[in-house]
Amino acid sequence: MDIITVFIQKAIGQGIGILFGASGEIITEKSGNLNLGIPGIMYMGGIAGLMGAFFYENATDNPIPMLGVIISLLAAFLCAAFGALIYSILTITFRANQNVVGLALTTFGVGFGNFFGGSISKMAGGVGQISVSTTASLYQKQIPGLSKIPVIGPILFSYGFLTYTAVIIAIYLTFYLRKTRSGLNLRSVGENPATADAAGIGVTKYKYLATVLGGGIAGLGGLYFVMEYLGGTWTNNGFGDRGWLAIALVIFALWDPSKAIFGSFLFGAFFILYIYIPGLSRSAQELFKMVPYLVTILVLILTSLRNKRENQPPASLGEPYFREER
Amino acid sequence: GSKTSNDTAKSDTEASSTEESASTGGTSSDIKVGVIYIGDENEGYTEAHMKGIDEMKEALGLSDAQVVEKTNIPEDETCYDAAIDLAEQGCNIIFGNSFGFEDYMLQAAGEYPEIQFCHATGYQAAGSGLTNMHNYFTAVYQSRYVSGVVAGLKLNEMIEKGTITADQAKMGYVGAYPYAEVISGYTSFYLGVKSVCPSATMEVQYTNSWSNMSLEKETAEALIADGCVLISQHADTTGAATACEAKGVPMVGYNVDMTSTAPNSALTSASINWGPYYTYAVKSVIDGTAIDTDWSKGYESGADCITPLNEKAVAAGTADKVKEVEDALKAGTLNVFDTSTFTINGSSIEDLIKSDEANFGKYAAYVSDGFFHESVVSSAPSFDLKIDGIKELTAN
Amino acid sequence: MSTVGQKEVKEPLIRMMKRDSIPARTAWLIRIAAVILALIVCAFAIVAITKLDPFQVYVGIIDGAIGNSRRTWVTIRDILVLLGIAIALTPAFKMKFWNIGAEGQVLMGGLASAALMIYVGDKVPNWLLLITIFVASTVAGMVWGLIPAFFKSYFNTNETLFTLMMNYVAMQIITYCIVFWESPAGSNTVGVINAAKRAGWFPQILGSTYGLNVIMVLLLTVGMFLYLKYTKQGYEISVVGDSQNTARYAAINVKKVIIRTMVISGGICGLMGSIIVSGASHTISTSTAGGRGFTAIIVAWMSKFNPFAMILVSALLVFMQEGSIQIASQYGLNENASELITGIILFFLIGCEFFVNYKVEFRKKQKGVI
Amino acid sequence: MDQANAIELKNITKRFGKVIANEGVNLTLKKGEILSILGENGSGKTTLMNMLSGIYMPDEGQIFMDGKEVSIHSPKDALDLKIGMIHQHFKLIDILTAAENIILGLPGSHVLKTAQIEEEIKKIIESYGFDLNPSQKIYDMSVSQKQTVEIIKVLYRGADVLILDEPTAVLTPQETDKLFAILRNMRESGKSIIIITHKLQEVLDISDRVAVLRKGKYMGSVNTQEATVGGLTEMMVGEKITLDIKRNDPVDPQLRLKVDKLTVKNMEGIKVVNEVTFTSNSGEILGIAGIAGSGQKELLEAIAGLEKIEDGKVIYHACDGKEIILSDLSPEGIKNQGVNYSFVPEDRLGMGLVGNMDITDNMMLRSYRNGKSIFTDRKAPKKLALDIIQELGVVTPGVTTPVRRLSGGNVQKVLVGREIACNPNVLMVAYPVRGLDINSSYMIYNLLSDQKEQGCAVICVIEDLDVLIELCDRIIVLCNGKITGTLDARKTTKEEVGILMTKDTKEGE
Ligand SMILES: Nc1ncnc2c1ncn2[C@@H]1O[C@H](COP(=O)(O)OP(=O)(O)OP(=O)(O)O)[C@@H](O)[C@H]1O
Ligand SMILES: Nc1ncnc2c1ncn2[C@@H]1O[C@H](COP(=O)(O)OP(=O)(O)OP(=O)(O)O)[C@@H](O)[C@H]1O
Ligand SMILES: [Mg+2]
Ligand SMILES: [Mg+2]
Repeated sequence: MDIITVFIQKAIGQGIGILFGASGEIITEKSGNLNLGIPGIMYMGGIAGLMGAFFYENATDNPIPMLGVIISLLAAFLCAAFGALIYSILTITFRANQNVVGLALTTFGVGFGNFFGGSISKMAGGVGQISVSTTASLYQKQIPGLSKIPVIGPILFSYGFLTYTAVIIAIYLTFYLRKTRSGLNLRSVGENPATADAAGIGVTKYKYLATVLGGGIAGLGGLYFVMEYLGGTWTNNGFGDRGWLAIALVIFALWDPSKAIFGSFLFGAFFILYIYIPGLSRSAQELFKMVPYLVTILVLILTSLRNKRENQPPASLGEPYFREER
Repeated sequence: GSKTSNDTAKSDTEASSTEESASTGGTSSDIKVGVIYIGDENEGYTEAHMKGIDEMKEALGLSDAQVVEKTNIPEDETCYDAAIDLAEQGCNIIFGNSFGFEDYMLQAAGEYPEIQFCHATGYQAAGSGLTNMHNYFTAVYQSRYVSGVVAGLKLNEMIEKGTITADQAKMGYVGAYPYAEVISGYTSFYLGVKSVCPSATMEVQYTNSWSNMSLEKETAEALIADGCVLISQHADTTGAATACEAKGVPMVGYNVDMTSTAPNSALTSASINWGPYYTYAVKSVIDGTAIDTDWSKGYESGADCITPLNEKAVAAGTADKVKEVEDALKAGTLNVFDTSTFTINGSSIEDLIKSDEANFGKYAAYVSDGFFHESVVSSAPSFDLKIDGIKELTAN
Repeated sequence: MSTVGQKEVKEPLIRMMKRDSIPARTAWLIRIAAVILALIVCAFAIVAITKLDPFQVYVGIIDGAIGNSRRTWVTIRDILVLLGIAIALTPAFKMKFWNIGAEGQVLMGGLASAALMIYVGDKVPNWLLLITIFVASTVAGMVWGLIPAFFKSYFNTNETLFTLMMNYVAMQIITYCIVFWESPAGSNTVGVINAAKRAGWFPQILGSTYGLNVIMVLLLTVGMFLYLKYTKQGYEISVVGDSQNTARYAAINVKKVIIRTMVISGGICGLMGSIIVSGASHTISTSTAGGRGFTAIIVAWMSKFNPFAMILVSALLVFMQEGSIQIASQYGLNENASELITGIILFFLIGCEFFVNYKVEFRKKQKGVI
Repeated sequence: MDQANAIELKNITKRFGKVIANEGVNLTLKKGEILSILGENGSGKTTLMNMLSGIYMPDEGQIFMDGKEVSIHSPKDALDLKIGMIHQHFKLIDILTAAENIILGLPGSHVLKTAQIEEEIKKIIESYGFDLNPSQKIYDMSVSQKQTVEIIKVLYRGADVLILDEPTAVLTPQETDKLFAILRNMRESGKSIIIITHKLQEVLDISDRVAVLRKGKYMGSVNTQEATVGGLTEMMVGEKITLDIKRNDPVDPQLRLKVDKLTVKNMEGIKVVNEVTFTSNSGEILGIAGIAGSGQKELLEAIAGLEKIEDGKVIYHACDGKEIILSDLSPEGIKNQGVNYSFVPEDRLGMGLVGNMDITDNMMLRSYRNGKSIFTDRKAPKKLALDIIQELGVVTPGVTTPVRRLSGGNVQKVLVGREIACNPNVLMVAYPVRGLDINSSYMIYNLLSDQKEQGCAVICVIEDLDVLIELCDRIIVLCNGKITGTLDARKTTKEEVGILMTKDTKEGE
């Protein structure tokens, strides 16, 4: 297979996890909540999905792939949503500082993932022994036929269903935010909760729903990584700092999920670029690994140079809302 | 200490249980052992050490309370703190399993001369002038060689079936760092392959990390895209196995059995069994005998092995051939770094040493009797030559 | 005619009101209660997950953190590092500049110290080397703070992400340098620098290896308190943090203040890098900052930017962390459990601030439905 | 009275910490009447209304609608009860269009049918004779356009009870007339309306009945026909006060400030201040007239160094005859030149004061640089804060209360008090009495007069033409950023100023 084709395919593969995180974070931020706990939440989603599939497959002799997928999807979504719920309770109801709660949640979530990852590793008989192959194979199942078409096949059709789900979610969220009534309400909550409140919008309800659902979606990113990308295993801190890049992608995409799609592919490409450039020395490779971060900085500077009103973060981002506060 | 060692170490468990009967009645009940790990049981390299410690505990009949383990210790002052803390807890012998611990352990060893400090993968004990500082490793190049044989047979099978031609027998190797340990490892693997499949070549790509699943996977995928038909690795995760399973490319792992990750692709893994050393070192303290400053044993002591062959994936007849090679290694009739089996830029190493071209003179101490004496001068691997047939993709 | 009045008249179950002020004692009681509650919840979690006796686990934590004088010193040393970074972040946060780049600023400071130790090593007397190290690491941190501040003040570039990305850039620079500094080749380890001559190491002061660390960080703490509360620059920081328009109106040069403050913030972070490298680890790696740049953000915020409260908060966090190393080794409990426990305690502590700031009333009486 | 009560408040009390904003208030609103609520700043008008609109909940007391007790826990409850409120500070979302703001929070189809919605809104716009483009973004709108959106928002929802909190504070007289016409229209269609305003003339103009609050307590109500300005003020303040503006002839006026062909462009590149030339003298009040948004704000901010100057000069003539060109300087530069001038900007909390700081710290905004020490001096500002609280009668729970918590009028007193305390040579004030009660307004007018008498050159932007003519010595009139006339305040008339304010200036271009 053409090496460029492989590169594009792998770039997309790297990007999808980030895309889930970014989509989840965008609707969270649209409600005015800056959830820096997303990196932790993604770990929670990943490990819960893996555990769900693991316990299911171990409990039956003939696991049904579909059931494994459903169980792990639910487990990942719910566990991640639970993480976001903790965040919501603390920031929305208890009006705690969002940055602190977010960072604490990230610490908690990563610890949560690694702790339980270790536990099931042990149960499975040691490192690298976790196997949920039945479930994972369905996650990794490519579109039959289409994926065999040369060039187009590998680039467009060689992914598991979560990849397409990520893209569909992103596109739908853009539609939701731009064209629907409740999307409008959500945006207004993030822009100016006092105004939204005075207009009869349930600010608290919207904030909770957006944050919890956003957390759930982000959690699918962890699940994607564990299932489709890694084929159903766990390694400590395996997801790395992708959660942070997901948050970076939000700004990169100017709070538009559909823009995040290509942004995520671009991030993915920069991530692995150095492997595909022949003849780099080790030190040069290390410099190349800076590229995703330098590019992000560059984009930040460029977008700030043309400061458009529509490109700004939700105006109330990061601030708690208390109706009686003056 | 109820954990049993895994199947791969079975032969060894038997060996040490005989030792155990010899040591009963000793002073093993007053001894306390401290261990400092870079990772924890969720990380393959440390897990292998933990298994070795468990094996030692069982062999010598130590109670849980007699072994204090510290996990996830980074390679900085925390390691020194941990070593001192273990010393103050009354440990008689302290192990550290990561290369970067060495300086801190040396520091602690200087302060606690009556306590034995044993450091895996290091090289400074001999030169430190401290009698209580020791280095240890195993002759892992042997298991890599054996795993190479398994890979070579697989290549042969592929050539026979016509999947590839003989000159397409290019392998990919996911390495961590361009470090002697890695270079020695991939060279012995390659020599193993070549011993059965002479046309094989190999490409090495480094990840610059000991353990990064995603990077290892991406690197393996790039190698496969580059035309490699078989993958092996010297990095700690199952990332490469994941990539190979998805692409249907056979692979040879490291440390742990990778068949659960790659049931159709993993052939076997080169593996180390640390049990014999831990048993030896702790028993030496109990017996009051000296510990080797540099310890490196291999197949003959059960310190090296390969994980069970994956019958679904290996070529027919592999088991027999493996047995033959293993026996030869145990008997000492087979030398992995036989200088007649490889060349460097077309010349033999002996010739290069004689011409003292490009500082080859320094290898004179290692080369004699027709082979390179790996892990003899010091326990850590020292073979860092780039031999013909292997191409490092990362430039120097 | 409208159809009002069909609704039932009902008092809500809970009502929240902002408190005007609360006696300091009550506030502390609330916080202590939160910690106790958190420990109880953790105890349940411990029993559920590990079946260990939670009480013994807590004893283990205390033993691990302050069980003997060495452990105590290690705990103090680590508290100081966390405290110092939190102190460094405070002026930036007070200015509402979301500096989450402390990690990178610390790393760059550490890198500067390591470089000097390696290259200048035994060429100059130790006191001179140390002073050079302090200056160089401060400058390195300053540069790392200055870059995002420059773009923030001139182009209003989003600093949260900018500083976050700078962390990774710093890490890559370090891995890059390690390729040249590592020994032996390919090992990716710099090892203890100047182990024999101890050039560039902090000297023993007040009978302790970490005496200088204590002095420096406590000076920084008190200094920062005075700086923010009583100096003209501190006042400018508050004004800029509250409203940039007002600051401009008050003839404050906003750009200058942003840059100056971030230079101070980054500079102190850099200095903390030298305290870590020269004063403790004597080596450099990407984990030199070890996530403390992020933890310090929690510390700074939870303390509401009060440098003295930061001492308490960082002490609590480090105490839990050191303690958990002990319980991990004592009970074979996976060390990540400590992150779970710390997380739970943090959640409770963060949550309890609500009860400090707000009054919650439950429905007093059922009112009649008319 | 045979009218039924639309709303009845019984014994309403609301506290904020130590502050009692409302205490045992009993108030009724009859069906189909326009009730005006009057009270000094901080007397609790907004708070009371916010309890009707669901922003706050009363601590004690009951609310009845059409005779039935209701409980309003949230704005949504209020909207369900068909109570609509236009808040003192607009509740609009800047980045959305008018139409989007109007339908915000309303039920309807999941997918927005924007075209259809805008059509419906256009119908309302036409039927009431507004002037608005439903697809325009709020941030592109003038204040009065924003107000229009707020009103349409209420109309679109079909409110029976309409509450307007100081709707006219930012409107021109013409706009106010238009608004009142609409309100009368609504009254005819049976709606009940509460309007809060500090302008007594408007109260007499529009309302049927006036209710008065004083220090959170209800003082009773009078029918508008029976009310007089004097009577209402006395009811509000609790004592008889005189509402006179003193104006002496300028003593020894000297040139202080010369503005020469000053031009300022806004973000879109339009000249908002266009070649403006005038002078300001010591001992004289110079008034600036013009309809809202004619460049007054930009003009003053440009002089203060807060707005980028495109072209032209601002020259300061110091008492010792030295000339300093200010137009190239930043506020910091102006300060460093030793120019002693004060500025009360339009945006009080966003520019003049730090909302989260207390009064003392806000005093320091001007004086914190004093002295050579790197440390600030807090003693003098604290004394100043206490003096201002005392002399200007600032209603605050204490010196340590953040100014954000104070009511609008009190915020303004703090700001003006501080600016005057510097003994400036030039004092610029923008809309100094916006949102202030009548008593406070006159206090401010007289403070300006005092400054003038002390030899200060005062420049002020005031909307109320009656006041402008009564207070100032000279008046310049701005229209579309250009000066359309300079008048002697003692000789001119309201009509003359009014004509200049709308004089077409396009011809010269
Ligand atoms: N992922 C993120 N998405 C959006 N904003 C983020 C994110 N992470 C951090 N932020 C930051 O959160 C901060 C809070 O934003 P806020 O609305 O207060 O405006 P501001 O950036 O302070 O800018 P200004 O000074 O121009 O008002 C911003 O500084 C923004 O940069
Ligand atoms: N959310 C709040 N928190 C604390 N205090 C408040 C709050 N809202 C109002 N107050 C206080 O309650 C009192 C009444 O304020 P309110 O805004 O109702 O006055 P007002 O009559 O509307 O004044 P103005 O004419 O200036 O608008 C003031 O002392 C004010 O400081
Ligand atoms: Mg902002
Ligand atoms: Mg009001």
